[in-house]
Amino acid sequence: MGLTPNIERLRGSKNMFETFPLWPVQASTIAGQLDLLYVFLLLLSLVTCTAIFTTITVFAIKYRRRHGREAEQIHGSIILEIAWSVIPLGIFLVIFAWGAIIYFHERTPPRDSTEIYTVAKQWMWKFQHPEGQREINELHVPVGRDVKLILTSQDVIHSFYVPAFRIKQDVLPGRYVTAWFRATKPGTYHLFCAEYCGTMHSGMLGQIVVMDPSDYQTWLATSRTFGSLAAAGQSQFEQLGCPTCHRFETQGRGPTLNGVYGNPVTLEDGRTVIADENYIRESVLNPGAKIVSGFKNIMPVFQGLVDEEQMNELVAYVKSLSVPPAGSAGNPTLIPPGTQPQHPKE
Amino acid sequence: MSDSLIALEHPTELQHHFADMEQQKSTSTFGMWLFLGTEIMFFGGMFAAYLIYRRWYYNEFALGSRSINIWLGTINTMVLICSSLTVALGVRAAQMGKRKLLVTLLLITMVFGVAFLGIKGVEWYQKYEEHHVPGSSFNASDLVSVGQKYGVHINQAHSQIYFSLYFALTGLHALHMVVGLGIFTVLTYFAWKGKYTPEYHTPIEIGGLYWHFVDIVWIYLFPLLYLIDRKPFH
Amino acid sequence: MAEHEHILSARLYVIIWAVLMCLTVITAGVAFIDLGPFNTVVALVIATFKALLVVLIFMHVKYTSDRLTKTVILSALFWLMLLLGLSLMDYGTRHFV
Amino acid sequence: MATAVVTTERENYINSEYGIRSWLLTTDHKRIALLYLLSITFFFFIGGFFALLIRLELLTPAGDLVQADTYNKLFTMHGQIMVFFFLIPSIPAVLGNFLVPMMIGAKDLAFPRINLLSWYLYIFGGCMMLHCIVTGGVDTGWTFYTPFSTAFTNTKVIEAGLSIFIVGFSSILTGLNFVVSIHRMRAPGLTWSRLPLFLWSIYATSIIFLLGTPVLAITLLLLIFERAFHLGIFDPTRGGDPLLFQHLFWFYSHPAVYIMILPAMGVVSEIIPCFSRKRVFGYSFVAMSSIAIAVFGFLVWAHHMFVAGISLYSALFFSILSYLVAVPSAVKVFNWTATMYKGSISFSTPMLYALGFIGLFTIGGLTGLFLAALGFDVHVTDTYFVIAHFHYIMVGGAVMGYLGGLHFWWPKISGRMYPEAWGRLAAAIVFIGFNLTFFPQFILGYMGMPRRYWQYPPEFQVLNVFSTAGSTILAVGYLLPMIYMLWSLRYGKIAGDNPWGAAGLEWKTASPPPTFNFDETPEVTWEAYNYDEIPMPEEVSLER
Repeated sequence: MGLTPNIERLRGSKNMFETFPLWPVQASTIAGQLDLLYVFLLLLSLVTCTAIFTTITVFAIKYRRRHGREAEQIHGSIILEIAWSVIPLGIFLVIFAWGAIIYFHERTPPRDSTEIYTVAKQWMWKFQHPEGQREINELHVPVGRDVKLILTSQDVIHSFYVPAFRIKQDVLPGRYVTAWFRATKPGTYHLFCAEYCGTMHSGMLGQIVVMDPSDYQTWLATSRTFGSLAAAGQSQFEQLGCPTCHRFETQGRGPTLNGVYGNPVTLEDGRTVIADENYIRESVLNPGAKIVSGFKNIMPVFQGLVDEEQMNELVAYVKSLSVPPAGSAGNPTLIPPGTQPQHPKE
Repeated sequence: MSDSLIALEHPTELQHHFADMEQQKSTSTFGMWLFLGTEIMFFGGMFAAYLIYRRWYYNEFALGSRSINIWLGTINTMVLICSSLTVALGVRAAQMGKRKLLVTLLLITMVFGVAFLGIKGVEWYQKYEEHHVPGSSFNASDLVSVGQKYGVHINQAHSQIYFSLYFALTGLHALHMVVGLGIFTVLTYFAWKGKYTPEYHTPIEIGGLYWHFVDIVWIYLFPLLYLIDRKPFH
Repeated sequence: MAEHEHILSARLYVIIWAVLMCLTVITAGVAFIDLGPFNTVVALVIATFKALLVVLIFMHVKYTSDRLTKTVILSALFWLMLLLGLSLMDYGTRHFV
Repeated sequence: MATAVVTTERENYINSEYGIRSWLLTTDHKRIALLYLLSITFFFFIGGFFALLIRLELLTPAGDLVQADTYNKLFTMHGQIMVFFFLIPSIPAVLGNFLVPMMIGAKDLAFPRINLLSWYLYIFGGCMMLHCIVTGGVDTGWTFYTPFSTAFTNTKVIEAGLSIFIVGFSSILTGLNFVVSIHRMRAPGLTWSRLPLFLWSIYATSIIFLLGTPVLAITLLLLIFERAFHLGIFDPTRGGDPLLFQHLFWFYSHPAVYIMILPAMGVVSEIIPCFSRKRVFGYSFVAMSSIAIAVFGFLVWAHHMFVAGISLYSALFFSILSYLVAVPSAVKVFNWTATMYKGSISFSTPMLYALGFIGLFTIGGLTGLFLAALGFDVHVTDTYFVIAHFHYIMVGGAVMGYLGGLHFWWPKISGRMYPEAWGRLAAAIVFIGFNLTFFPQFILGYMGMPRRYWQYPPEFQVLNVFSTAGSTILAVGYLLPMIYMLWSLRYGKIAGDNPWGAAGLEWKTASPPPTFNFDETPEVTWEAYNYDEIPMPEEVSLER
């Protein structure tokens, strides 16, 4: 089942305590923050445990049963009760806030991240780089760049977990979720599936190869590409006949897709939604779910006609039609939508 | 201590571990109320699913709701309310020790219960004929075309979710009715035997509580499943 | 036992029954009138009112001296609200940020 | 012959009737408790056997002992059996059944026949689960996550789900019986403020049984329908939401953790005052913290779903609530410790278990704080950190409490004393074996080893070897009590009515108690834990 090679590969990973490590490698910006919280929690626990266990031990020895000594009946103390409810609560709230801040950081990818589409399936990881490189069970990323993963699953729930980055995100079928990281240290790190997903759950391993920017450029240049993801999406778009209705210079029967991504869309029933990746996805797979105001529901359902990777290409294409935010690692090769040359006749 | 001795000291209905009839009665009634509390949570899980999907797939839920027979639903609601009345009157008859009246009212209640299930069966059969029963033969293309008429898009898979919840909720409710009928058969038998007196009729009371509860569940199922969107489309 | 047991008049039961029947007709009828989003509200208010009548009169909760019964009903409803409210909270805020 | 029996042994619940029928058709809560004791012990050893196989497999990084599919079934069935067939019924159904009527001074539970019915439901569900295991088992993980369980696995999900559905009704009925009995059947004078803390915790547990279990039941029913008819309720390809399943599942299954730990806390609250000869410090706070845990326990379920794709806002909400539920647990630990202050402490076996409980529960609780911290949870959820954490609570907490309680009330149940030296030895072995098994798993988890892994990268091996070694020690620790307790049934010293000099109504009747518990209904005129008024038995007072 191709497992042994995976294990073999993992053996090659470089680690400080190759045989008996006690601390995971820190290889992302979040890892340091998280380890700090961990150290704080460990010290806190150590102090608490020492305090409680010492007290119990001291009591156990000092008040052990002896002849001629009776227990002293004490009913309780309101002050103590309040103290040991309120003080822990205060400490708990500090931990909550600290954890929440890190979580907020983890859940909000920086605006100009490189976007890598990831499809999980039983039992492998498939990656699509914006520049068109595709990888299986291996992801090459440069040091120091924000990488946003747009993840979806083809079958069951998986979970994208890179311990060295301290990130984990369940990958759900039928919708996109995101995760992000900025690698800080070149090296090869484990990628685990952390949500049980069937027979070869423990074989659903990959590795993240973090490279110096120059090495990364070399890697980009030498690895096979199929044209940029958005360009692939464009040809999908045309093959599926989408331009028939979604026109660019004139209004077609469907809404124009220029500048749709990331902006609010007014729906038929008056609601407004932000056109994010999930909205685009839903609009392709089940167009009737959210009809744009002023349009009829005439688009065919593409559920089952495009697979996850094609879907990703289409999303990447539609996203490329919006003016990319400043500094984005967008796709310079893409033809600006206004100048689309050809439209197949109706 | 021999059992016969206890029996001499105690009323026959009093179980050995209770001090008196009062304690026995309040215990049983409280037990039934607690059980009804758990029943609320039992239906609650499905209500949660219902609320979420109704919000997501409003059109499918609306058209699904239109496709079930509101007349049968309304009549059934009335049938259940009538049965609740007869149960309430039955408990009253038991309180007053009117044995014949009690038996009659219990029997009428059961007739209403059976009628409810019969009407429910007709309704389900209609759904079966329309291929609206979830599963491999599910087909909501009729709803899709109705939707087209009103300019509403219907996703058949989402319609199936509506009908799944419809059948799960009404099916579970019907199951409770069947259990209720079973309980009432036993109650009627003992009532006929003259077991219940003004002093001892707790089983009638707690059986009644159960029946009313099943009625209340239906009182909510009726608007939630049948009345989502009956107003004319513009 | 029997002395502190309320025996309600048959008349009251019949009146409540009549009210319930009328409410059923009303709720079915109102569904055909377009009230916008208030159709659901009206339907649920009527249903709650009907349920209250059944609980208070038919199930004798209004006349019971036992606070425990009311506590059980209220806590079950409270827990139901927890289940519905907290899980819907996730669905309601998924598209934020 | 009859006279001979009478002169040597009082009539009690064990010898009042003989024959299989008198046991299988009994409505005596004490006999039903023994039926439960036998059946859950059986399931405990099955679940434990699976655990040992799991640990053996993990001795080496490569999956070389069993096939991947077999391994997946092992951890699934280990979880399902331990959670639903051992931990949840353990203290409530065995000790609760035995003690609740006696502690409230009643002849039996409110509904004795329903009590028997709930045992039969348990057995029916249990047999179904066994049948499921023998004919192929199930490999979804005990959590049954969709869509894997509904659309992908080809193992026996429906049968396993049904068996848990049925066992669920067993626990609903048990909880119902307890709540009604505690409300309606208390002896004269036994006010709520005089209730033993064990009853408070059983009461709190029963609330969870009553309000949580039905939700699990309906969720499993929907799961079964979904799998059988592909309804789409939890299936994303048909418009369903797999997260809805998780919400409904955890609505019960998180509070279920409190079902396991609360009764153990109750046991500890009985043992510590008894062996310190003292009133519980802050009685009302310990009592109320049980209720608070039961209520708050329902508000935190989505902390199992921080990386599952729930909204950021609900994650924040559930995280802060998770800290709130930690406060009453902390209060309990502090109060137990304070109870020992200026006491007269003896280290009998139950006390050793209780002290072990406090230690392990403290560690389990503190690591729970780690997990409730959102950002931290992202890294360690679904890793061995979580495994270690919940085993510290469920095994270090609940099982220690269960064993402590079993030893504490064994003289009452059987009328005989277990051998004290063996008892202490077993307690020590359990404590050491437990820590060796599960402490390394915290480190493994932070290192990043995911749970439910059949094979793993070799750098995790050393810690896994420690863990496996510990598990064999733990197994010995669990086997010992079974052996010496069986031994004591015949050869143990005859226990008096109150060998510990303990407070509480259950100690005021004979050991073993008569069928109706008390010869006459007791009247309570004292507060709970009135240890200053109870003379210490001579042999206990000499013991150190």
